[in-house]
Amino acid sequence: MATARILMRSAAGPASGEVERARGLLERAWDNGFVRKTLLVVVLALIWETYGRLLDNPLLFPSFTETLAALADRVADGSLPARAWTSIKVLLMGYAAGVVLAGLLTVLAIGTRLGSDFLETMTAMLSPLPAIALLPLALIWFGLGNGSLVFILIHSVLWPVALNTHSGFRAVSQTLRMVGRNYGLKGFAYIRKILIPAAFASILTGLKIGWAFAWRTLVAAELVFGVASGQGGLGWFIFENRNLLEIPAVFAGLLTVITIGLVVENLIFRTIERRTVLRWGTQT
Amino acid sequence: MATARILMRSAAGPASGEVERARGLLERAWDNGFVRKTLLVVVLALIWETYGRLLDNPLLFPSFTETLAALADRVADGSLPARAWTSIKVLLMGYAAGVVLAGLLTVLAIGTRLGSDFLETMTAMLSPLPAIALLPLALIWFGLGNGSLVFILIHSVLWPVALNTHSGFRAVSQTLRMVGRNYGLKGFAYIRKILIPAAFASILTGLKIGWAFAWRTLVAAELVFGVASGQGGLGWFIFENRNLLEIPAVFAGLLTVITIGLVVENLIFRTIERRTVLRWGTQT
Amino acid sequence: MAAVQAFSPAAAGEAAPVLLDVDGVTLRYKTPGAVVTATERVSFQVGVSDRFVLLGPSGCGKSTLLKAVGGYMRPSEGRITIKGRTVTEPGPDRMMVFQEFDQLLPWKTVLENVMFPLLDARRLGHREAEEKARHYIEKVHLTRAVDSYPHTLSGGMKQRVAIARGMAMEPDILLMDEPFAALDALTRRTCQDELLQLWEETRFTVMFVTHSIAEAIKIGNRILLLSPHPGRVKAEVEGVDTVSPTDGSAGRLEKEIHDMLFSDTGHGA
Amino acid sequence: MAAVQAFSPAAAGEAAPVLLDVDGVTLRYKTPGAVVTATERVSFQVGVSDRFVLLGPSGCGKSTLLKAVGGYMRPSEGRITIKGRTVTEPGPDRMMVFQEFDQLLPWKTVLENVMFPLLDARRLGHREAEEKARHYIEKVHLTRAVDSYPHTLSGGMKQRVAIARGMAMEPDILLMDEPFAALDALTRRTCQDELLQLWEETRFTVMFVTHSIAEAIKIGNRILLLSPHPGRVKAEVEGVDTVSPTDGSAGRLEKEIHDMLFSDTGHGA
Amino acid sequence: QTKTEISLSRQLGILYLPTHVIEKRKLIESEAQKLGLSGVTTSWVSFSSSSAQQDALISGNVDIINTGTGPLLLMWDRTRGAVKGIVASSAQPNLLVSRDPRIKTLADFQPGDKIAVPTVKVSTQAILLQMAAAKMFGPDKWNHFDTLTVQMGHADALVAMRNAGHEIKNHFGAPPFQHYALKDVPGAHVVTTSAEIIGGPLSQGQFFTTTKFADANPKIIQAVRNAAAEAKAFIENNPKEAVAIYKEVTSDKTPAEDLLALLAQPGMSEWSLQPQGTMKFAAHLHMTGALKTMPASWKDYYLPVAHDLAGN
Ligand SMILES: Nc1ncnc2c1ncn2[C@@H]1O[C@H](COP(=O)(O)OP(=O)(O)OP(=O)(O)O)[C@@H](O)[C@H]1O
Ligand SMILES: Nc1ncnc2c1ncn2[C@@H]1O[C@H](COP(=O)(O)OP(=O)(O)OP(=O)(O)O)[C@@H](O)[C@H]1O
Ligand SMILES: [Mg+2]
Ligand SMILES: [Mg+2]
Repeated sequence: MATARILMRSAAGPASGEVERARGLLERAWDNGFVRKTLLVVVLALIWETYGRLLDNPLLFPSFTETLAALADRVADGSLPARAWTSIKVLLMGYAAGVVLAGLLTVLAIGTRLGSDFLETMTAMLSPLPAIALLPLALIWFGLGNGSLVFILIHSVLWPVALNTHSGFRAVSQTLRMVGRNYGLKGFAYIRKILIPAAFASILTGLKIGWAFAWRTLVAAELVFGVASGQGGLGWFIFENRNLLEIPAVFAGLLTVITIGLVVENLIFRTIERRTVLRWGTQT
Repeated sequence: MATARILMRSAAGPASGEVERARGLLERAWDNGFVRKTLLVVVLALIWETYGRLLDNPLLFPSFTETLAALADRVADGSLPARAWTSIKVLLMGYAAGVVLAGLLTVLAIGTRLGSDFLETMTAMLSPLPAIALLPLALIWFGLGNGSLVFILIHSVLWPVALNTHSGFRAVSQTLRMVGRNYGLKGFAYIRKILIPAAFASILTGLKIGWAFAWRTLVAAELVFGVASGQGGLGWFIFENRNLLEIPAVFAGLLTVITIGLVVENLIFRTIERRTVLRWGTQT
Repeated sequence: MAAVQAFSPAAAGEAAPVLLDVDGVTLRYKTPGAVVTATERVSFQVGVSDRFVLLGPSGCGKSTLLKAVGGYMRPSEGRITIKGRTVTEPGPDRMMVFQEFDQLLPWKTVLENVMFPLLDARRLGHREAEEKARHYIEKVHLTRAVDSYPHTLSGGMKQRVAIARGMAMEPDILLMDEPFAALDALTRRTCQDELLQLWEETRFTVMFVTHSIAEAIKIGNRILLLSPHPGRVKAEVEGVDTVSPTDGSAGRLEKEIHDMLFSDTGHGA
Repeated sequence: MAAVQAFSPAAAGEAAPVLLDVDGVTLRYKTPGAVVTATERVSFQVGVSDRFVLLGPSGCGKSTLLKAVGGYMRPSEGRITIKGRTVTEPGPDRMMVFQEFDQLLPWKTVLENVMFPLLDARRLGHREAEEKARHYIEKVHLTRAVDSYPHTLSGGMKQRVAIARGMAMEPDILLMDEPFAALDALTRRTCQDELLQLWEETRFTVMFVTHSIAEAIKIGNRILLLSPHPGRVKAEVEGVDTVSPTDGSAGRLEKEIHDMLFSDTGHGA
Repeated sequence: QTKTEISLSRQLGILYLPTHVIEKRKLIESEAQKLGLSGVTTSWVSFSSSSAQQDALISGNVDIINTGTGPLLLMWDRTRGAVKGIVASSAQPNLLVSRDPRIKTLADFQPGDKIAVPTVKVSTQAILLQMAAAKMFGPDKWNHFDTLTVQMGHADALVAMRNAGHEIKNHFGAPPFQHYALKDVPGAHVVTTSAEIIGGPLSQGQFFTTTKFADANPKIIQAVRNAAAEAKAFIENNPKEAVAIYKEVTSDKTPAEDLLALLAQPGMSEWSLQPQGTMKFAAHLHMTGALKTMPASWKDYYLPVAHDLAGN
């Protein structure tokens, strides 16, 4: 064979429809993230119940059913929803303010070298300070009441969100930066249209951490800080019941926090994730 | 001109040495991050001093110099260093344990779908819970003493580190993953040799946040929790002095936390950053 | 046959009015370890409506030069001016098609990627922008992928989106860094033709980096040959548009340039 | 002149023992919106020591096919077997040179990048690995950048590191996805020659994606032509290594393939 | 099983002076020795709040805790009698101090006035206010003052009192903070006291433990009672040394003479062993529903070891 030969291939027949392997109902249900997670939660609840019963010390650690009963009680008399709502209102205020401030600080940090030094130094200095350390200042500046709570919430949301956002911005690829500046984008427009979407996965992580820590702080702050007047929020609910040794009610309060956490994660953060980073392929 | 012409260019003369623009000492000092940050810290201290003096209420908010004096006092009598050391020991234990656990959870989450569900669900559920909620469990499991403190520290380190690590892993580019698997890397080797370095910027952010929150939690926990025996750590120091109305000493304790934060950020985290992500160009 | 001449500044003067003047430009990268000189004392001028091609070995500093013209880097020596004004920052008057595959915004579909600078930098209305975007997307044969996100495209498809984006902007100066390198022969030819046709229509100025001598001759009217690392100007080819692929003059020029490059011993190693 | 024949399975039988068997393979991507079929019922066989070239328009599924052979994707239809065993996962026996520029590990220098798989997958000693790595880095003319981190390299330099890494592994099968696309004519020729020389020495099997017909003829002994999206096998060229660039037979084959591709009307739009 | 290593909780403060004396002078150890139980050791764990002490007791991490009447009653109630008091150790008064010239008596409080208490609704001070309200406005108005209360730690509240501009002008505190406020806040005066509301002293610190521990360690319980008695005697006879012990344990820098002067204030040397005012407290808590069972007598929630005392 001394010459090259071109062998034509007749086109294959029309492709058949995709050969979906037959899969059982169970297997398909298992593929559904929601089903898997629900199962997981059920298993955790079972473990709680079992452990609670074995321990048999309802003053320390009530079983899941005792907690549920207390929860039903407090939901029925309206106290728990009202408390939760009070907390959520303050929480949202503090969270929003913290996120906005984090945004401002990061914008500053991205824009100027001094801003970046400032963010890094402030984060390193302030973020290890416990909320209680800020109490005297909060009291001077905002007096008793929601103002101070919001201030303390900001303290716990600001730093993780700012750190994650800043680190995300710094990890945006050189090429994307150049593309953005090629379009003549500068300052805030550049950040909004290039850096934020490009660093979105990182920002989202920051928002999740900020959210969690806002809850922690709120519950703890209401405890140290109490309530100015009125009825107080979930943290107060937990604290009050703790002091009254109504431990199942304490756990009902905690269960409320857990439930809200699950709902927010799965309804809000998951949805955002699905519509952004997962769709864009910037996260798998 | 109907034809193309090739015009030879004689090579340019040897390049002169780089024309370094003459720059003032000040300007060069300003270029040094350390100088800038030191200046920043000095300015912040000045603001503190001024505000403290204007406020003129050392019981609420002592000035910087008053705080320094108290600090010098407590350092001289050895109490503050001893307290700080007690805290740092517990902190490091809790931090290390939290980071290791976060690593394990993330490894699980990367390896299997159920692990990933587990991590997400657990994070969403547990991370908003305040440390105080875990107190009863900590007491049952670990009793009074450092065991419980470590447990609570783990709770505040684990979730942010795991979230950031997981999100960092998920953002590793498809190509790098394929390269890693091409080398036959699997399981832990794959994570260690590919995912961890590729997601290092994100992991580092998680470690920073975890560090900060470990401090916060430690101080707050010692406060709620008390001390088993011996003298307690920085948190107890702060609480004790607060009750004794030794406010400058309280601030000296806080200043210690701030200083440790600055040192860790600038000596440890910065150095790691300089040797890794900055050198690799994965962060700017 | 192309005439090989010694360079004389007068000979360059016959071109169109000077738009871009690169004068004795040295470009350096500072890395933690060392300073890398990418190009050394490079000088050339690009006239209005020139199709100026940079040709040179890998790593000789072509992309770096393009980035400097784009305004992303400051020369450590020399000056870059456009219409007499020193280049200080990037801008949409100099649309850039980068060499990298990750130059598309991952959070925008193909259509949105092409539309984005039209809306944002050229301030077109939404309908007009979409029309224009679809037009150029069709030109690079990506109509079927118009609503896909970049991560679902093949390498060549990504580059075609970037080409469409650059062309749709119809900028004064188009800076293209090996835009067709990832394309197969056929697609490449279509894209080359589209580029030339667009040039016929709007007579923009284009600076074009390529590795293919044939492509340089097809696209350019002037070619700058760079020496290996660090890049210096080795020769300049003028009147490239006077050669024709049909009478063999293009082939001869290609061979000449080829020989010139290949005879060189100083390959950047 | 190449003979155009109707395909008959018997004609393929004369090649070396079959190493890789791709049998009726359909590859699909599932995206949230839709299912994209990249290749449809593609069949071919690669023999031991074949230099098998995939040629086809942008977006026709060449990279996807390579990834499937590499073990990164499961076919939705058909089967891929190597030495009779179905491909289920990636492994260092099939070293891959990807099309993307970001395939180097950013946290390793050029030398470390080339050494890493030698140490890790081939389990060489440190000295031996370093020696081998330096050898291949020299072959792709990157000695001066041996201690640089990838982000300080030009596009072409990055690809050359990946090529050196692939070649240094001296694998049974080398899968190369447009490895030379970002290289200038001269560097490209050097790299092609190095690849062929390595093949002479170790007779590994190589699957090679390229856009250049000339390169396909230079590198391959067999060429598979794919039709536009979704990719199907259009033709197969055998005995490519029998043509020679000096007697003009290579040029004729190139023109034939060229005409065949360009005559096609179904360009993937 | 009998234990020889006993762990006890302590809170730091002048209220808990007997515990500090017992700790430093190793009174439990010596009293146990006298009862024929040798080798007893004690370890003292610091807590910042009573709820942490409760958790520690329930989880078995400490054997005996020392804190207020409210927690004792609640623990007794919730555990259905599995936690009981041993003896009381202090019953010093709580003073409601105001620096608002308008406020002379409880009746002068208007909506908008703020009273700082350590914990809203559940602290001794908050409950005292409830008891006062029930007396003044009728049993169903017991929570009349609740809306005025503001939660602040003693130290923070004192700082607020000292700040002329602060919105907190009233503090229902505890020793020594209330005495500091009276001493150096201009215009500070007493509005009411726990003694006034209860009609006598109210036990502040009392030892309590689980009945399980008590049953297993009767001698220890007896030793605790004896130690408390001895501590009372020691403080009364050697106030200077007691104060020195206090300063050592708490590292309080207040001059010793000031502390002695503080102890000389009315009601401040009330270290009796018998529970005082606890039944009134219990009755109130039962009325508000916090206590589910009303004890028939204080002896219900005190161990037999204290039953010979004249408690109420
Ligand atoms: N970010 C950087 N930091 C340091 N050095 C760099 C950087 N980018 C490029 N270089 C160096 O500058 C030189 C020129 O790079 P450049 O990208 O301009 O080459 P090029 O001519 O475009 O090559 P190619 O054809 O391979 O793309 C190279 O030697 C490279 O190592
Ligand atoms: N991750 C992905 N998700 C969905 N679709 C994809 C993905 N990657 C590739 N595709 C689609 O599969 C088809 C084939 O892609 P592939 O990368 O194999 O093309 P190619 O032949 O390598 O093209 P090129 O020469 O441009 O690199 C394309 O139509 C592309 O849109
Ligand atoms: Mg380049
Ligand atoms: Mg491809």
